[in-house]
Amino acid sequence: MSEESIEESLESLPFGVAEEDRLRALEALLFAAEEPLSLAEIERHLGPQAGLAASLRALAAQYAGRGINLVERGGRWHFQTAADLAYLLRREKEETRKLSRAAIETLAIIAYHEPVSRGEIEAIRGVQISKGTLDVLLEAAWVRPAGRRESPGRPLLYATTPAFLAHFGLSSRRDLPGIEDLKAAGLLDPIDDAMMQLALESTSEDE
Amino acid sequence: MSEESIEESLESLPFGVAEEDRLRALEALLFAAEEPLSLAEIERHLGPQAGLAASLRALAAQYAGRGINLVERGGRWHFQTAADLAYLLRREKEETRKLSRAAIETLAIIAYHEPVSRGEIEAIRGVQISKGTLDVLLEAAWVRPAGRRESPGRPLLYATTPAFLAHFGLSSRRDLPGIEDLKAAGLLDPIDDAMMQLALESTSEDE
Amino acid sequence: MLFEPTSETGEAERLVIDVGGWEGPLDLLLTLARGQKVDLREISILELVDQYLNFIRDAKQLRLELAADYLVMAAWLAYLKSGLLLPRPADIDPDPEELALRLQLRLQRLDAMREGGARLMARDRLGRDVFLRASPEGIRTFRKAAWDASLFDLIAAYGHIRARAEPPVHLVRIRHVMPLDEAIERVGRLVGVQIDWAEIASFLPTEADPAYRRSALASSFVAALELARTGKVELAQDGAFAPLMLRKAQAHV
Repeated sequence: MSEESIEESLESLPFGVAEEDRLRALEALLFAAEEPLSLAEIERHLGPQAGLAASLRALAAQYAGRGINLVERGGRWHFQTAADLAYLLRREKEETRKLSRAAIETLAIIAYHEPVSRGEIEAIRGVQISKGTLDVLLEAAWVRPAGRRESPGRPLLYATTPAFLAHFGLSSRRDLPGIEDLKAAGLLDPIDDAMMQLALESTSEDE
Repeated sequence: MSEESIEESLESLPFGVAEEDRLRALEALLFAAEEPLSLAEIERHLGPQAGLAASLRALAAQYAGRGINLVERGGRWHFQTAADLAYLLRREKEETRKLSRAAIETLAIIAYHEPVSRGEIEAIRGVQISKGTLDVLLEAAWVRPAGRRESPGRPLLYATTPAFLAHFGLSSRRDLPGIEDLKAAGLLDPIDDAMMQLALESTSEDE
Repeated sequence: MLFEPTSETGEAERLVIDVGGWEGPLDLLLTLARGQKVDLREISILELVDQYLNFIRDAKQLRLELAADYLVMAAWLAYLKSGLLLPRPADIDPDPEELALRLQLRLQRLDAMREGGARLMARDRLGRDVFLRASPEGIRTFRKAAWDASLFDLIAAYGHIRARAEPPVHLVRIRHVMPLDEAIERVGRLVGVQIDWAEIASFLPTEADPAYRRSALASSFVAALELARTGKVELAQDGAFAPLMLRKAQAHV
């Protein structure tokens, strides 16, 4: 998207306009948006905004406790219904797809260790992963390829996406359940070679 | 976000439940709904509600003046962005782009020869013109269809528009310099070929 | 059945998975370790090894076909056990205690990821517990092209088309010249009425057009030479670039 759009947007929300007006504009924009919006995307529509993050937090505070909440997920903001009202809304919503145990574990490993290679995932799980497992996660757009590791074989790395954070209600990876404790216990340390070795000794029908 | 689950007592928001909870439920329901909801549809989700219409009006009052409004249309309720903010959601962004050489030549031929058919334009240019070239001129509103020629095939004719005259600062087509003027200005000299190439071909992805 | 079978089960381990629902030997080890009902950090590796080896033995007695990696793990664990139990030189590498610790860490890590996955799945998930608007209007930016073209561009383009469309015609201008025949006739005639020497310039027409005068001079000069050759005129010149003089041929005495 081109960036040279800023001139005329200033006229809409010039500096010094009442904060209330800005909150109204943010409300409308986030309400109508099809995707969660980053600060940059908001500014593309409203023009440069000083103190935008603070305004968003203020707006989120106004909605706290209401039936609709404003939340930040991976730097992007969106409205969603309050979690405690799920039972009212769920009945007509389709059931979310059930993930296989392998997919859930693989997703957790990627989320807690990212970026991580397939070999490392297999080392942690002690079993080869089938192609389908990663495909499911890629298709759900929760996981993305994230470059290659500069090591022998240059393995492809995987990491999570903003959609992953949004789906699981995480503002950032720091919100992953128990991540600080695991880090402190050394359980998120890089997978060492000995461990990889052990994993590679297992048979493979997958590759 | 982890208010675990729900007091089952809220199940269908019976009588006596705090009005605030009902408003929260209505908010969430109307926010997540695919379509505007009638009172009957709301009750299908929330259970029978005494004074539902009054609650909806109360909720609408809370949202009055905000960026999102709750409105009733034909007995159905829905949230929508405030009318005065519509311009934020649908904005036009002007992007200056250089007209392709094919487009400017086609425009010139139409201006000098109008009304003129596509076949005639091609005959004069000595090159076929792509559909996109005419589309660009039509979209820019410089050219309009101007009937058909009563000849075999009844080809569509093109002519220029008042917007064309306005853009190029002409009061009428008669203001266009004639062939003799062009000659005097050296614009018919074949020597200019290379220069024209430079001047016009900088943006010719058109053909 | 403890867990759903997954797509990862190869044909060879199918029976094992179907019986126990384990995904590989590490998964089996973790399940056995959990059975010790202590924190994984407190686990008895020796006991775990025995449990695993017993499981494999039982499975074999039941004629369950075990995937090769279960057997590889069994062999590795048997080696680990002997290393842990038997007296050994101090500098043996790798140190069995360290190997045991590593195994323990692996189990902890797998357990942590399993736990993390479960906790992720239990969160308020979008589309299951919390909902977005079903059909947001969307925010749009329409790009309207403001075409950049000047009147000069326009007329220059037209000039260019015309220049291209009309093939260049090379016209040779008809120049005003004095042909040689005419010069011979004229010089012969004029010399006839001339008694004395006269400069060639005096035979030229008086027209103003310098180009024509130049042409006439050239033609007259050639005419004079021709007339001299045929004995009709005499030529004289005092020196190089001096005026060329001519007169009617005199009767030779």
